[in-house]
Amino acid sequence: MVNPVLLIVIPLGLAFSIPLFGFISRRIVKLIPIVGMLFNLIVSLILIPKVLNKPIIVSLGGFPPPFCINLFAGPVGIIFSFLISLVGLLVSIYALDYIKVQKNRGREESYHMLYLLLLTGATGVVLTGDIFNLFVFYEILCISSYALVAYLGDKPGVESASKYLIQGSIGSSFVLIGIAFLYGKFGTLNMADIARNINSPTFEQVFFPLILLITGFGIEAAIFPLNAWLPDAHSSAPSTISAILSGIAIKIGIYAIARMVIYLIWSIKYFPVSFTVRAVDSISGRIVCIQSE
Amino acid sequence: MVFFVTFTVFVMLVCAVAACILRDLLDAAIAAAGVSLCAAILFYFLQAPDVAMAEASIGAALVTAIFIIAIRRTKREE
Amino acid sequence: MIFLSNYIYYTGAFGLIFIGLYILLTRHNLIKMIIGLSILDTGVNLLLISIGYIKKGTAPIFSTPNLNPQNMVDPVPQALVLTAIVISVAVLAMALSLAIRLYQHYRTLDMRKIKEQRW
Amino acid sequence: MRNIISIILLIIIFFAVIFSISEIPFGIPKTKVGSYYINKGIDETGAVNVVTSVVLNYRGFDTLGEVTILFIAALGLGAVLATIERKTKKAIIPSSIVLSTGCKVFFPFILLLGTYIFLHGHLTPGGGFQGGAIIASGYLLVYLGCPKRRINQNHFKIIESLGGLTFVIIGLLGLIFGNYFLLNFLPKGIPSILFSAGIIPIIYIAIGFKVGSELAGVIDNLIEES
Repeated sequence: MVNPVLLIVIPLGLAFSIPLFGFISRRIVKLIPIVGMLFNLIVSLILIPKVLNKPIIVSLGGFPPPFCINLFAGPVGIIFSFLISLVGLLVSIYALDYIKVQKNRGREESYHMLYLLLLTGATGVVLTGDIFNLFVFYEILCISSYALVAYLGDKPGVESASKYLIQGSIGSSFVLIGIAFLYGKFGTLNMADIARNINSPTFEQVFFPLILLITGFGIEAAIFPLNAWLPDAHSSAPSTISAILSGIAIKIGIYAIARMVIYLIWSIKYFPVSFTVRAVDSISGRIVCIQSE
Repeated sequence: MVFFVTFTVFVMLVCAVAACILRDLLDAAIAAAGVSLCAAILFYFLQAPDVAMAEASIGAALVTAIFIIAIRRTKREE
Repeated sequence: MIFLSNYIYYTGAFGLIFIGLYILLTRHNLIKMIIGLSILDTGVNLLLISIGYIKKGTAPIFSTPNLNPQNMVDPVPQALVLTAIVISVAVLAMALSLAIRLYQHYRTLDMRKIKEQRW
Repeated sequence: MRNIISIILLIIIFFAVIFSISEIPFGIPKTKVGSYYINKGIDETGAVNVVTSVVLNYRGFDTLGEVTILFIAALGLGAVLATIERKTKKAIIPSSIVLSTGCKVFFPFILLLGTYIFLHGHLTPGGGFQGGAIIASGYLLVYLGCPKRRINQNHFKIIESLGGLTFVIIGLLGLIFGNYFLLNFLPKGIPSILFSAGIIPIIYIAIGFKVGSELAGVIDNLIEES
């Protein structure tokens, strides 16, 4: 029996143990992200045929689902985690030569740890079925990407990382306020439970929490009015991190928004409204981008 | 009871406004510590002793220390 | 009086949230913005805890045997706020280290003067 | 211009939150999850402090993520500050003998208080995070009072790694013994004595050491050569 929780826990344990491996040998440290991502790739491949029949719901801690955190491993989540581990594997193979041996031993270790933890946070966001747990993994993703953008320590890197940090933290606070409102209204944090309860209140009651959540995740997803951090951070980060940011981090933000919209809007039949808003938003973003170039 | 809570909230908001308008960063950091301390008292009145301890030890003590060290390594005026 | 007893905690929480957002949006000094961030986080925590409060409630700890479980306040927001406090201290430490590096590069913390890049 | 835009934005947010907070009355019990934890918490986890049972058992996965976030912050801070070119060392002004002796006298008591708080996390208010923060403030006292004393960073690193690994391994043991990650597989014992509540005290000890060493490492990194 392969448990989807291994997709999150094993890379986490490997990242925690990197300093211990570092005391043994410096060469092993480089290989640990590759090992973790290879493991995730294999587990996702094993899980894909299973979840296509029926989504796997894993409760953590051994309590019935609304009362504990559960993982919802549906087809979309597992395919996302497969893609994350594939991209992560390729980029970490590229990073073997790209990240040069530094004078200070701790820095190279910390690059590999932060990189592995970023991918773990991304995997957690796509797999979790609990709204606050999603926030926690989203913060793991965000904080490690702030640190990695500033990893080179040069002028543009530090500047863009500090702008990214300020905007991203405002977004995280908005997400937390939205979660507080949702908890106050529905008394539960489980996404499936919220979706079950949401038919009773009207659209206006969930509108503002939803706006807060979309704004908060939208900063990470860089949807049009909130993308001021993006060009700087991408150009000044190390190339591997730039690839990960555009390949994974932004998609995770969009995934989180889609999850919120589908759970909170779909169930009360206002999906066309939201869809129009998003379409107008993305088209206007494209136009502005073309003009600025 | 209600008056004491109201007074604490008032002091907390005054500290927050002071953190906004003071030009000296060290003063602003101390005012932010005052905000955290009043928030810890309010957490205690809201029957959350765990959170009150965490806010007092982390929010009021350690964060202020980190702020002061950082201000010492940079510039004090805004 | 009734207003005070009903809304004083919400007033404090939203006051902190708005003052924090105002500092973040209008000040240009990086350390001042980080102070605003810490005030914003405190406000959000206060909001979460006051959502879980029950009038004349007791803390959710069975310290003495004759406590009424019906009167206990909600433990879930307290657990969430413990997490949120630790997250906010992590973000603050990260931000202050970036501020120190920025000052060593540019000798200023004014974000208007630090404009090497296009945006 | 920027001020006007931000004030308009704040007013919009203000009305939004006033509208949505009017749906959530103050001081009225409204949650089903919370009452389940209060009614069943002692039987299912054995911890007298319901907040602790929620933090470590019902929502233990959040706590694992939270510990990871603090780990990331300590790491990232070290990585950002590490490349600073070493300047010529400033002469350290030694503190007076009263101050340094006082700090040395108080330091073990602060450590004792922190240890007490995280050992009794399942009985009284407190826990790993609060205890760890108190331990870190003890280190802060030593750094401020005795400027010549430094603690080897490698020790902090080892403690951080071992604390995190303990948490993960206990969770995996639950997966092995009972098919659930972070299952409370040890005997619960009698509530309200020290040796009760299964895995909760073990995890809190690991978290206490980890948080204490991480926050002390953050302070050490920041205060260095200031």
